[in-house]
Amino acid sequence: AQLTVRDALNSAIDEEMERDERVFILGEEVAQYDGAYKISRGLWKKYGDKRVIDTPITEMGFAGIATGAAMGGLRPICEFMTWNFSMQAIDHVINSAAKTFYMSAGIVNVPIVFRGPNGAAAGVAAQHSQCFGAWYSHCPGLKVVAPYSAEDAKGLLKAAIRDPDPVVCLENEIMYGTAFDVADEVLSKDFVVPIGKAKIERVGKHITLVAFSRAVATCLDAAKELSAIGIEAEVINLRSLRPLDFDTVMESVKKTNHLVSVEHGWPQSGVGAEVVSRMVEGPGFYYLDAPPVRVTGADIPMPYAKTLEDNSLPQGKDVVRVVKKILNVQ
Amino acid sequence: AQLTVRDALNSAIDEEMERDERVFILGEEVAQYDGAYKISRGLWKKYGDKRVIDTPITEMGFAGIATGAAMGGLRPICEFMTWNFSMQAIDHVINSAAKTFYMSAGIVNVPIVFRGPNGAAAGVAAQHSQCFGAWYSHCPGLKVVAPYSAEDAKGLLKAAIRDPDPVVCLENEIMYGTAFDVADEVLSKDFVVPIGKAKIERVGKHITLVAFSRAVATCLDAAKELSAIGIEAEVINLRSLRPLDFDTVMESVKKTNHLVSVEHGWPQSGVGAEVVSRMVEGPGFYYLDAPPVRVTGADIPMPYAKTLEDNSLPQGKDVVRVVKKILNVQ
Amino acid sequence: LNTEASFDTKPFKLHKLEEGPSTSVTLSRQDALKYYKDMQMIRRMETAAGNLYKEKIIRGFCHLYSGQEACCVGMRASMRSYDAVITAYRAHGWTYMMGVDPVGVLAELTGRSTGCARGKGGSMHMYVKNFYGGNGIVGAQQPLGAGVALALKYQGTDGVCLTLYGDGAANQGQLYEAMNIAQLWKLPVIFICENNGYGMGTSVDRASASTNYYTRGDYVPGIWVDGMDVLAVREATRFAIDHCATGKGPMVMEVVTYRYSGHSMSDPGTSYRSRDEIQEVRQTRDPITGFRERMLSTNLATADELKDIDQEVRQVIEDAVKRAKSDKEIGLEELTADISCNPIDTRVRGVTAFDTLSHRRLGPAVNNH
Amino acid sequence: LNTEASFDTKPFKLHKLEEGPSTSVTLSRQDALKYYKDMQMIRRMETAAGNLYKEKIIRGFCHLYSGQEACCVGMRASMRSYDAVITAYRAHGWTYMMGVDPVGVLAELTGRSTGCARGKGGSMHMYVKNFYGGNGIVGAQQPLGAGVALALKYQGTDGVCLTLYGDGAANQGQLYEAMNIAQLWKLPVIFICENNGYGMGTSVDRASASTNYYTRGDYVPGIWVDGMDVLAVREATRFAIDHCATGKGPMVMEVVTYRYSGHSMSDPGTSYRSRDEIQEVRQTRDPITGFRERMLSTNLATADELKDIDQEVRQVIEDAVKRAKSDKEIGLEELTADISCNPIDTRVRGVTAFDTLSHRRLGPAVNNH
Ligand SMILES: Cc1ncc(C[n+]2csc(CCOP(=O)(O)OP(=O)(O)O)c2C)c(N)n1
Ligand SMILES: Cc1ncc(C[n+]2csc(CCOP(=O)(O)OP(=O)(O)O)c2C)c(N)n1
Ligand SMILES: [Mg+2]
Ligand SMILES: [Mg+2]
Repeated sequence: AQLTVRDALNSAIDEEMERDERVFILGEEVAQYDGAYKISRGLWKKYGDKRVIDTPITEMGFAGIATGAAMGGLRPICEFMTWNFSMQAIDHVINSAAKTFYMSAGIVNVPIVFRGPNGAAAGVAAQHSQCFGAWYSHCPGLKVVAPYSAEDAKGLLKAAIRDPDPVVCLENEIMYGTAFDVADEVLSKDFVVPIGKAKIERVGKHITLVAFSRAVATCLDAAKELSAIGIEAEVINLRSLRPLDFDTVMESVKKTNHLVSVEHGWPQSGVGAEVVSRMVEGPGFYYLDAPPVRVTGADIPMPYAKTLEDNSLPQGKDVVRVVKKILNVQ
Repeated sequence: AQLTVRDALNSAIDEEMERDERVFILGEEVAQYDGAYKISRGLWKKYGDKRVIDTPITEMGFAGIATGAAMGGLRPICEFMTWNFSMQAIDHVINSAAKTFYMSAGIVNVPIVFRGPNGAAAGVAAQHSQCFGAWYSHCPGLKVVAPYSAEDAKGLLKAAIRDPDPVVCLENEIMYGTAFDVADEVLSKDFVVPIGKAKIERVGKHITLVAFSRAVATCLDAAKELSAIGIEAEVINLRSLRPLDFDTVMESVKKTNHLVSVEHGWPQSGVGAEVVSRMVEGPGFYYLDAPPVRVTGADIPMPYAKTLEDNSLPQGKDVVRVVKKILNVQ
Repeated sequence: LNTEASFDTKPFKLHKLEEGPSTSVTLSRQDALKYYKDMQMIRRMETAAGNLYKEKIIRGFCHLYSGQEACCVGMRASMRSYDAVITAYRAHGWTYMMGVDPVGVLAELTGRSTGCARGKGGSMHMYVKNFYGGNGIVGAQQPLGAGVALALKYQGTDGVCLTLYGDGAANQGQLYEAMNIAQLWKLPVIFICENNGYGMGTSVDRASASTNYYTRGDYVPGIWVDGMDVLAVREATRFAIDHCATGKGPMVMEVVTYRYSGHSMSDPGTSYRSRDEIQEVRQTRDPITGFRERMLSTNLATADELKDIDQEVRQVIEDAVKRAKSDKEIGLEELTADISCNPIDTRVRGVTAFDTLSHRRLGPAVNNH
Repeated sequence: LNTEASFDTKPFKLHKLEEGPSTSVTLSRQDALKYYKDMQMIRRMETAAGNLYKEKIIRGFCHLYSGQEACCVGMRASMRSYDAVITAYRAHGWTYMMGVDPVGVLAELTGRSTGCARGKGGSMHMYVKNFYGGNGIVGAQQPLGAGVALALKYQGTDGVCLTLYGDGAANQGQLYEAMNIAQLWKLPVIFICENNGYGMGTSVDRASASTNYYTRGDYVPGIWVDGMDVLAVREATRFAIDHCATGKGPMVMEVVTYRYSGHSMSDPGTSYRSRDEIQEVRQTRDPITGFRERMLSTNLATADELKDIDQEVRQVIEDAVKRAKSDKEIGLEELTADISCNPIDTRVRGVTAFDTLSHRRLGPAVNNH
């Protein structure tokens, strides 16, 4: 069957709301407007005011309320219209949600999902294009997932909603409309993708490409192009940034002996920095036949103009260029 | 002469306020109370209400006001009582201060300094012990400095205040009372430490230790201990996290062929991840005779109990242990 | 033709104020012609922007100001040359009123080098002297504006900063933080709520426990203004500027208006309100039509004169559209221009470890001295 | 001895309320003895904490509640078993009132395994059934409390969440965001401002443009209460709980009180206020002394009985102090316990790349079912 990321997310929420009375969703425009990006389409009609709740444009207030509701025994899904606006509420994500279980010595767990589109959309400029992958995955106490495909989106969001800890779900606006072929089991109400496990999207033997979210597509584009010149890239979709499944990466590099990480966020202390560091910190260092390389968003705020925007984010060709260089291929 | 970090920061602010009428300081308890940690001691008496301003406990409000004042032509120093509370205001640091110059195509530069103690103090538990080095240095448009010594503190803060861009100054509460021997020039009103240049605190040839802020002390402790067994560690004080002076690190590793990064913040996508990644991404990979290793805070929220707290942060002995392991020394 | 005429505005509502602006106002022919032209210019510019968006030449967000023209035109009429403004992302009208010509606005929207931010900012991020943007973050401009006011006061001027936000943004906590500080420090800032009835798809009563936005400053005096009447807005603004400029501290001003278009171009704007509602406002409260009628009925202008203005405006916008379509985007060398005013390390990392770009300094950097 | 007596409280001030609680209250002997004992217990516990701090056995921050005892004791007296509480870092008194014994509090302060958070939270982070902390971030508890209230309502109970914050925290924007939402959604939350005159070294009038905290909810009804009178607090709380529990939405309660100690132990607390001021409050408004006198003058208890209670309290605290000093800290294996309720990957990175610790699950995880 074909499933768009949007429908995958929508059905994940719908199914989990059906399954567990404690689950509800709140955020700006999630109810009567069906969601700014239509992720919650139809849910207000189905579940009504009690469980699908429009909030004022006050992220700190409603994220705090959602977190309090989780402390009080509910299972909120807190939608940020985009993750950019989570900066207004980040203290609640970190200090109220992520740290409370530890501070309370295991008394108060906070089962909440914060979700929304992350990173650059198209033509929305610097304040609306930030990737929060590195920031959130930096923090213990949080789990961070970043779906790429419809399968990921459905399975990871469902796992996140069922999880008793705070989970950050970083989606991508540009992928919402993308349709994926999915196996029938993905459509089942029981389908869940385990948090903390990476997925090999493409098997290869010459080089390992590690990515999350839309950058997985960038890698698959590159892999296709590389394949045409005889280079078989293994593409790993991290799926979760915390816990980060490095075992899968390590196994792959043991085979390929080459590593490139790809992300759309900024380079410095980004997710790629973590991937590269884990690779080289221990025995992994010796598996590498060439330097591991990061492909990232350019180290600039996002410009609006189209050609500039295009050149701010890595594309398949950039990955191809890097791979050729590493493998010393013309 | 001897100078504490506290006095160094205090005189930096004092001298710059004297030098430039547009410089003023605002924050919680900075005026009549002389600062929660007494960094602004005496300034209110000297400069009065106009230039040393107590704010309500509303970080988003006063950080936004400070940023607006910088847009309007002033040179604010915005004190966060600790950086932990900057999460309430982080949207202004990033979206209002860091991105505006780029978004405006170079029209509105935002000359502001955000400063305060960062990272763990003693016995203040999870919500009050976070290191923001990785988060802030992730973001283009910001400059991020992290003084270790009194010399750093004075020179970097003065440079930050004179800089026409937004600068984040990450201090360390535990170091405030530490006195350092300083050269006479440090006491001069003209003394400035250039942002973006690392300092070699100790010359060595067997291994390079890279750190910032209080972790520099951790490295110097370790270096002393290592020296006793014949290992000469080169200790690099990064001083600035953005721009990060990797040239100095690279030069050192060319000589030592071994790299350890040390920080008190969390490991994942931390500052050490960046240091390690830059090391291995290019030709630097081949200069290394052993895996580069990160020493960091443990991957947990900070516990209160003393023995746990002690074991959450890296100490000299941890660095020694890692160095021995890397150098294959018993 | 008369050189002057008098009108009555709707009564102002007052909060914590003994006296408000006078409701009988005088309008000179010259001013009238200017206001009319400015409002028409904004209206046409927004229509053009909407069309460019539909042609996919403008991308991303594009928030039109149509229906709200009397707000910025009326306020600008009472501002002094050194007063400042900051607003939200619905910024095209204000950018024009603060001195950027329609090419500067429309070319910014199309991302071209002649845009007032060289195409780097887009719809939400435009700046010019005394105009601090354009801000994409709902509510962020509220303390920023108070900060600009602080600077004006600190520098010894009697300048005032007009700080605009929507009815949706009026619930943001930072507004209350900024108002508290502004009142304590007597900052010359007018907190102006442009109440257009909706924040995206949410009507005011669903977002705000009190929709009397002019009273929501509590201890800050407030005034309610008919935002569809350019003269009422002008008078109220003069009154508020006078209040702030004379050291009495901040003021809140609620300007009741309406947006004709959807929230942004992707919002048809008809799921949460009826077409009838929009029609009704257009027919009974439109700021331009109403003003036009007043001018004609009091002989401040002839219908022909106004037609000439319309024609002139149309021409200006048409030419601007052409430029906005045909001008070039800035070159890739500007990808790494003006990240920092004082860049220190001019090597900027591109999308791979092997791409080192160079930082350039191009813009005027108004605070670099 | 009387089994009951009647008193008059200071008049309540009301905001947007037709009627308030009655100012004439009845007090049973049994309740009186309980309130007295609880207030004394908190007072002594805080004194003990202060001493332990001076002995350097308590580290970091330590915010004492001495002077404010009538607040939590009075409120607790009107709470039902299923009502919830959340407060700021000045949490010792509340922790005790919600069911943690003095060992649990003091051993938490000394970081020992018998502490109510096993020594992992310290002064600011204590939790027990229906008590959601203890929060180190000024203002963060305001929306959290509204969220707990949402949960109570959602679950179909008529429970109420008491959400406490200081006069300094009363300026936090998130309070206004939370109040707006609470009013719109009719959440059963009492926003309680414990006005003790200062936020650290800043007196209320320097931090708040309006110090009428009970009116600062604007559209939210409010009530002003003498926070040094446990009976006034009890009555007002009963009134507020009734309001919230019957679906009328939130309420604001300002409880005027005083803190005797400095803000935290490192603050002598005498640079921003005079010793005279503190003395004066101790002598004329002390919540315990005042209550004691009332009990004696109305024959609700004899002086001997109260002395016995004092003695008993002293003993309990002395024993608790011993435990708090002699108990052990948890072992290092708990460094990585309870980071996550469902840890997934149980390998936790220690301070170096070579230290992999194991995650353990120990706590009850009240929301894991
Ligand atoms: C902090 C933040 N939250 C959410 C958004 C998304 N958003 C942009 S505009 C808007 C509606 C604002 O409504 P209002 O303040 O009434 O202004 P109007 O659009 O009516 O001019 C929303 C929710 C944002 N840009 N920033
Ligand atoms: C967001 C935040 N900013 C600043 C602080 C530092 N701080 C802790 S308590 C306090 C004073 C709070 O005063 P008030 O709300 O009146 O409560 P009180 O201490 O009087 O009980 C401050 C500034 C903090 N913990 N959190
Ligand atoms: Mg609106
Ligand atoms: Mg207080």
